[in-house]
Amino acid sequence: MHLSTLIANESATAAHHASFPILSALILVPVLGAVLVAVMSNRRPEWVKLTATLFAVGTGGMSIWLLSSFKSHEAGFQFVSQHEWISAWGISWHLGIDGISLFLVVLTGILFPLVILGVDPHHDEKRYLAWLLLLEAGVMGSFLSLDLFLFFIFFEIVLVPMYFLIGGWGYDKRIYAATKFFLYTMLGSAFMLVGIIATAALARHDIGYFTFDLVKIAEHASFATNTARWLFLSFAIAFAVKVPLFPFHTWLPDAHTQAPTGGSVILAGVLLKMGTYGFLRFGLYLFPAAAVWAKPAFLTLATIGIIYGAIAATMQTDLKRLVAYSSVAHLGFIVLGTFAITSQALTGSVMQMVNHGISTGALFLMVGMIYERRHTRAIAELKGIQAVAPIFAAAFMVVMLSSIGVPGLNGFAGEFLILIGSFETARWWTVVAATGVILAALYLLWAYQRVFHGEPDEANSSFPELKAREGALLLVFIALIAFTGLYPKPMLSRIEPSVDKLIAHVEGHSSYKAPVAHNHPAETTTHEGGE
Amino acid sequence: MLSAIQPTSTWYLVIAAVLFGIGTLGVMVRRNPLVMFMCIELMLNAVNLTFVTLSKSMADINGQVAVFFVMVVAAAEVVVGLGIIVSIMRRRTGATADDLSALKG
Amino acid sequence: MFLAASLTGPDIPWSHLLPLLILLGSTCALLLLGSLVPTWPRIGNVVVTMTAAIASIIASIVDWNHLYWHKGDTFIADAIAIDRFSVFATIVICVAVAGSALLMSAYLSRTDSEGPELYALFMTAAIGAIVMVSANDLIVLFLGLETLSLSLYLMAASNRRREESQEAGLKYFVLGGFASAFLLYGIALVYGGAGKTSISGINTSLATYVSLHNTDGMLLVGIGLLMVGLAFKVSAAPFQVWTPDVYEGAPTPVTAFMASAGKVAAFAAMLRILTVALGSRADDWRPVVWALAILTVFVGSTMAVVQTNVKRMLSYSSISHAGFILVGVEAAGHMKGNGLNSSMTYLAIYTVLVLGSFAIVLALSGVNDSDTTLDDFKGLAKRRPALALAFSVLLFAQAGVPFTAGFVAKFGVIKSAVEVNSYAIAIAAMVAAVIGAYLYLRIVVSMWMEEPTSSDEIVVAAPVRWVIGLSVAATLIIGIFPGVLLNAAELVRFAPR
Amino acid sequence: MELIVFVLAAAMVLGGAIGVITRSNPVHAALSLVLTLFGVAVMFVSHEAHFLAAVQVIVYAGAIVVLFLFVIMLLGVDRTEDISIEPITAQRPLAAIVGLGVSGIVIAAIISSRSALSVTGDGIDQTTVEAADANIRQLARSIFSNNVFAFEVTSVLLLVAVIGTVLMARRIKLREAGK
Amino acid sequence: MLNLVWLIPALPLAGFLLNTLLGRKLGEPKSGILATLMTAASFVVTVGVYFDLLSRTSEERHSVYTLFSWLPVGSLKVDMALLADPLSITMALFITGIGSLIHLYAIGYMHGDPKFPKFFMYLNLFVFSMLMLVLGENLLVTFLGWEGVGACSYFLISFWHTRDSAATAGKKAFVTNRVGDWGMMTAMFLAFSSVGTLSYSGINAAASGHTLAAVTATGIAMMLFVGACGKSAQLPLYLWLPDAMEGPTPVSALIHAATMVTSGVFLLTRMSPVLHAAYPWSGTVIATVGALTALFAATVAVAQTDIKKVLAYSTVSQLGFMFLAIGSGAYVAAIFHMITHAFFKALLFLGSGSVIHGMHHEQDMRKMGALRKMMPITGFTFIIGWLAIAGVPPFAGFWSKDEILLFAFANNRFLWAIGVVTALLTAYYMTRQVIMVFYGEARWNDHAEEHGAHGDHTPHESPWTMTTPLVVLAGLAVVGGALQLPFTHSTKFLEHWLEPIIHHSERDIAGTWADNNKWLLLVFAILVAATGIAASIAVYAKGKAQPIEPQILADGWRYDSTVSAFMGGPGRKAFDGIAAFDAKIVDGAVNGVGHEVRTLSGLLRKAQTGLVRSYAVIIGFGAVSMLAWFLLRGVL
Repeated sequence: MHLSTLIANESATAAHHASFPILSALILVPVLGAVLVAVMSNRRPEWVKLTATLFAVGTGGMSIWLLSSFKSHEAGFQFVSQHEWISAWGISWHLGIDGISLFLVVLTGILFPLVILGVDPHHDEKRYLAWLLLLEAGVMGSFLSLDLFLFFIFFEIVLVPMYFLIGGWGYDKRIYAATKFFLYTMLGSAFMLVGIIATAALARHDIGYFTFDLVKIAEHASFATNTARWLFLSFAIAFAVKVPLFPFHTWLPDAHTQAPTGGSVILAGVLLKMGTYGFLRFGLYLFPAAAVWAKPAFLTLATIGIIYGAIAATMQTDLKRLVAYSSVAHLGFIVLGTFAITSQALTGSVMQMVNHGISTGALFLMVGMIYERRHTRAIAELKGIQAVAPIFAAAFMVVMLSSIGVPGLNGFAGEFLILIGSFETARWWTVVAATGVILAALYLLWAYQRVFHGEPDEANSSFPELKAREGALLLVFIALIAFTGLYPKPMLSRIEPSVDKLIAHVEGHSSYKAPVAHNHPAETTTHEGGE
Repeated sequence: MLSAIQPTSTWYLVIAAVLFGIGTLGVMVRRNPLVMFMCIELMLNAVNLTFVTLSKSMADINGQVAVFFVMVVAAAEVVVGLGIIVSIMRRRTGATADDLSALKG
Repeated sequence: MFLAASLTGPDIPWSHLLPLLILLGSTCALLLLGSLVPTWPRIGNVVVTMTAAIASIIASIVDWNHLYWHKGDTFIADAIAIDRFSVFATIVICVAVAGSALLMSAYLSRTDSEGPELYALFMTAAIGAIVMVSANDLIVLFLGLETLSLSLYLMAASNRRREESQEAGLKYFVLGGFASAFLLYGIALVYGGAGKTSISGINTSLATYVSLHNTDGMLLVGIGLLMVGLAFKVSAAPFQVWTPDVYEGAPTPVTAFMASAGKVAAFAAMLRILTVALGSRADDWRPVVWALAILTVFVGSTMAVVQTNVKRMLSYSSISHAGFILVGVEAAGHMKGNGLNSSMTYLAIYTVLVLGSFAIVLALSGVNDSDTTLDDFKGLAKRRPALALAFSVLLFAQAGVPFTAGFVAKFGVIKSAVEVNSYAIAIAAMVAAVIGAYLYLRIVVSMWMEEPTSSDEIVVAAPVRWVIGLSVAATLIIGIFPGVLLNAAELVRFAPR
Repeated sequence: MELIVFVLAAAMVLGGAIGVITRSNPVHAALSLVLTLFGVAVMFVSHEAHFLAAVQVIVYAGAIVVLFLFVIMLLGVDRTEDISIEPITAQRPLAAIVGLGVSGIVIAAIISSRSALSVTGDGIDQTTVEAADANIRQLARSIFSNNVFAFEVTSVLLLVAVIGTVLMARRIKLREAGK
Repeated sequence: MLNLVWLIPALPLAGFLLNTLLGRKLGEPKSGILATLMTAASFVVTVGVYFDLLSRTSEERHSVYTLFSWLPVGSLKVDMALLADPLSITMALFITGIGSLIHLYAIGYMHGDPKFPKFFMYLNLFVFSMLMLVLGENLLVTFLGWEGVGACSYFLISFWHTRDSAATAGKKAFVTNRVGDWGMMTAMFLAFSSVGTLSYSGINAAASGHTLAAVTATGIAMMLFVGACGKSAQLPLYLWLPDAMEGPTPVSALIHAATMVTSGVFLLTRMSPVLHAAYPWSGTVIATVGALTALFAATVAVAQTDIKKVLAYSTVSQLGFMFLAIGSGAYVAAIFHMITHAFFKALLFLGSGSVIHGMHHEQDMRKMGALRKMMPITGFTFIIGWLAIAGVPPFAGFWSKDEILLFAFANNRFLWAIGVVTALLTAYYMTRQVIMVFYGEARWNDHAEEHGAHGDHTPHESPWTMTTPLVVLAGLAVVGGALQLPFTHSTKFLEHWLEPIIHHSERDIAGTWADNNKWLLLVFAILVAATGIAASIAVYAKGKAQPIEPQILADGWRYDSTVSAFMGGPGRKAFDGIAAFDAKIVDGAVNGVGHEVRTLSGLLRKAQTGLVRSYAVIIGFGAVSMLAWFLLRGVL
């Protein structure tokens, strides 16, 4: 078909075309960095590190520039760039950003340089950095793609660098963990690949030509009810594994625990978000009616995940594993918010993706620091660290409180929005899910008590205090935690328009109606409530 | 009385099928590679018989042409096959097909 | 005399036969030079072979461009069909010849063997393969198949210093002959059912007599026997049993050739027979291909899981790949599908991958061609990082990781399956691919995440390096810009019936 | 008359075949093969495929089987194979099932299509059908005109056989004698 | 002054931040002085705001100061806004006032502690959070403070974190509080989903305007009550409060007696229109829980030997009284009692701290006695506190407790009876404590050798920084009752002051029997208190009867140990079970699949025998199966 002309028309209507292809640069600059780092000589390691840092910081800088020039209160995609790529299959290099993906991109942009600067891999640094940069490109690509095929390949390519990072720089059971991570996630996406193709093939009827373009399909294609459900499920499996949603989560504790610190930070910080982001972008947006249909099931799984993850976390004996399970619980909240489909819940979900990235990322960093110092992650072997390293303990405390969801810190803002939004459409799930906040306090405080409180024994009494570099690194995280917690408005005002547009899209394509503002509350509540 | 019964094409085809079956069986039960190879020849002959029978019943010469080519193939195969067998047997006299099982799993 | 006079032979389209003629001429020339010129240098063998292969590729490309406007036709009294399908396959086969011959030169110089015979066999095998892919007559196809097979039997058994090689040769020969008999019997019965041996003729005949009666039994059992033979050649489960043993035992360059050119020819024959001759019987054979595909992907990937020999692993992986191509074949049975194109794309890409992969195996396998266990690959990243990286790229490509050619291939067949609503088979194939990925990961783990067991220097001969380099480059280029290949494959069509 | 010929030929074919798979001495098996080949030749004759019958006897029985016998003698593998033992578990019953299965299915298919075994092909040239060399002429005409390409391919096939013989017959130095 | 309301929380926050950054540099005592000054300054501002409010008519005593928009998403509009009205300023007054005193006291008490600056950092943060709690314009800002005080309470209870018991107590407090927080969050969700706002004015307007369905109101009220139970240590969530005594004594006084634990009472008062709109049984539930808690804790206090534990249970008991008041619709009485309780309980705690300080960190009352002479100021002020809590007129506690009992009588005589019994017990155990600590024989000499290492073990009076707050609070405990005297309409100052907040929901008992005979009840209450005191004197001073201190009471009816046993036993087993389920079943399934594939691979591998004839059979079988399919297709 006349794909090129169609694209040209579309580009013309898409008014905000950046003259500089910033989104493509966000993907290609790290790739370039990775290649450069890989071919550099190993004789001058500091040059290698410098190069990697420059590329990561450059990418981060671009993402922050993106944030500053992003038009808030605008729901559509911005900075769109679209080029033909594989025309034989109707695939184009179609990138764009909206409020939902903006902060994930920024988070990615920020997190990678921090990891590169803050965490030493101890061996084979050159290779490590190359993989890390490649990983960044993959993650960026996943968040920026507006083409199903493009999204899938970025979604999938991420496995390779992560696999090498876990397998090459991880701990004793790293190969098992890396393999499990790779195969499990790949299995999930196996279904999605079939789903993607089927979506494009079936959408052809409505669109008139074969294309993988997300926006085209979402806006113009209509699937039969049952078809849409199957398609949705095929996508959902991939995302559920990636998130991970109970009961598809067991790759995560292993991967997180065995990954090197930098890997864990990235894994928790941004990789898991590819799943939750996927639910929004490719679940709700592509198959609104099916998503509404599947709502109860996913709400249930999310709720189970919240409680179950927390309980499992409570009983862990390995600090890193505990944090890993806490991720299962936290991501449960995000999925809960996603499937509640209200303005607050969805905004909260998007926000919580970022928040979880920051706070869990910081937790993993600190667990890594503990390991550096003590060469163990076993809770039983740690004791009384607060007595010898109060500043470290204080930093851990702040991050932990954010993770628990204490108001004023970022974790609360997202979690609360999710819950208050979900309550309107998923009342009983929310009530149960909210008990997760009790459990979160339980497992984290218990762990904190065992690790930081008490009289330090001999092994722990020489626990070194935070070094300047580590302190600076954590300060960035804590600043982000505090700022987002106290003043989330700039973030919310950028997220919300896109979320509202998404909800309107869901409403327009399904029987679902989002709750409206309550002018006559008495009528709506007479038959409900009363705990 | 018996002479009143004319063997039809089907009869020949059935004989060919049985011959093919016997050949198949032979490949599976014989251990001497040469004999296994003979059994493959049996199978080829069954095919030849089928071709000729069909050629006759359809009055089509192509069946016979096919048999001609099959015979050439059989000859070439025999040359190659015996070449391989000879080269093996020269090193391991009396080896049966069962003895050649270093590659497995 | 009078016989000759009354004969009016068919026209011979010499230009279309150029690849065949080049290869045949080179074979004869090589044999003559090798036996008659006492000072014939060893390198001359590979030069002649490479020249022939490249010349054939060029001739084919010229032919391709010619066929860009003419959709192709059958020639020599319907004996062969020269169409974009056959030319595409010819090019792939010649690429395989070129690659394998390069590997063979390294292999032979290492094992200190000589003689032009092996190169000649490469070329005769290629002739057989090309005849197979362009055959428009079941008898011609059978002759091509036998030419290819006999060459392969001989090549497999050619390393007479290595017992495994001879065992492989004999196993291949016995089972190959067995399967050929089935195939031939199938031809006979199809001949009985349709009255023809010509592929396009059978198509016409089956379309003309919509015989609701009686010959169906013979025809269908004939199709079944044909498919047994073809399934054997493409190593579809449960006819794959010979593959691991033969691939492991055969000299590595030969394995590479069997896995590439051999597969291309077998699948091309299968595609032509099933879709052209038996297209009207697709309802009968599609379920069988469906079952074969699922069985093959699972058997291939599952059995690879516990292997410890890399060469054997790759042979199991080749079975799994055959399953994937069968997915495309299944889709090709659907009139609207483009399974044909995706299968051919897959074959082309797989040829590239398999040449590169076996080149690396060859590089490491040592003088006696047997150092191919996982242990031998341990710590390769520390010994030869570039080699490890190259192998990783090829392995991940085989696993179907994006931005590699392997992904394009897998995506293509899955796409063609999904487009004809064969969801179950697509999902099964993808799930099997995950199981199969374990195999590649194990090799990657050995290379990158374990310590070397030996510190011997690994010498990679220049030809092997060339093959590896080109194959990795092609893998990545096709993976990132598949457009050229896909556009070409989109044009692949059979001659009009 | 035809019946008698058929029965005799069938007996030869099947008897020979059974001989091939049951005679423990390879020489005997080869001789049984000859019996089968002759039987098939007889059947060719009764189908008026005289040329092929002749080729069958000359090439098959005369050349191929002799080649077999030659190899048997050359390698000295004419010792009897103990057929009473089957080292592989359940091999024979399974083999029997396969053999019977293949035969049975094909026979069933043939019998189910017996009434339609007269699809006319290109036909045999009626003008020469009565001539003594009619069969040979037709065959030749077909081979050298319509099937000329196949005929040429057989030359490659034979070339392969030649190369194979050269390759396999070449003496090699066995460097690692033990292996 | 009203637009300076933001300064009230800002000053302690500034103190917190300054101490965070400079605390170590300032060191002792400067960081403590800084913190104290900040709180005192906040008190001054609060007084200014108070007078500003006082100068307005009662309708205008409502001012919202919006700092910024906090969580604006869709229809949810949550501002970071402060509300200055009589209730919040009342709370702020005694928070900052008592807070300043306790800060001052802590300078003396924490003398010599290596983490002196950190302590004041936490204290300031606490004051800030508490002020946010009471000044919040909407439930969410309150919740910010609510959780903030919880966190600070956690920090401060486990201040001496190298002590395992302190660490455990801190964690317990936080987690138990979180149970309550769950209730409060649910209440917020329900409020938002039914009213569409979280602001107090919006929700209360809906409740008083009858646009809030009774069932929803009940839901909100009950969930708020769950929250209040957690924070205000009511049954069954009181567990953490006795353990919280692990914290330094100023903390116990400030957080676990005067301020934080009363936030539940505050919240319910703040949301009184919703409680009013709820089904009547919800009030009964609250009152019953309150009364039972009061009684329960009082019985436990009778048998405690730890000087602070007695006060802790006493606090639980008094909080129960406040909830009895709330449940009976006596919001003014609840607030009144909250204020007087803040005075005398802070006094008692600080007094006990002074005793502990003087006794070199000895907390067992059995090792005290006759301290009156050694610590005259402490002893004198403690006795005033005792009289106040025991319900002796004209001390503050008498008036407030009597007001509650009055409403209780009007509401539910059975609950009134429980209240009376509790009052009796209160007088009894407090007298017991005073006798054991300040009268009788000096038993601390018996244990001299235990303190030998410390050198001088003679109890001594505390420094002025500690005694000054005692004196001030003692004065307040004496006159505090003046806030609300039942004599005439005009002496009910607090009732008038709080009218704008509670006028809808305060129960009107005018004309009931109780109101008509309130003097009778008053006299009866005096008798009850006297009886309690007399009985205690008879037992502990005169030795006329054996003390009744069954172990079960000392163990708090074994409730805590039962809960712990459950948590440590079946609860932990269940958690372990889920963890094991995850490892064995969920992960086991994943690994199991992997294992099965390997097994299958091994099995299939067996078929790959290497024997060419086996291969032929396999191929043959494949062929037969395929042919069978085609035959069936052809023949059938």
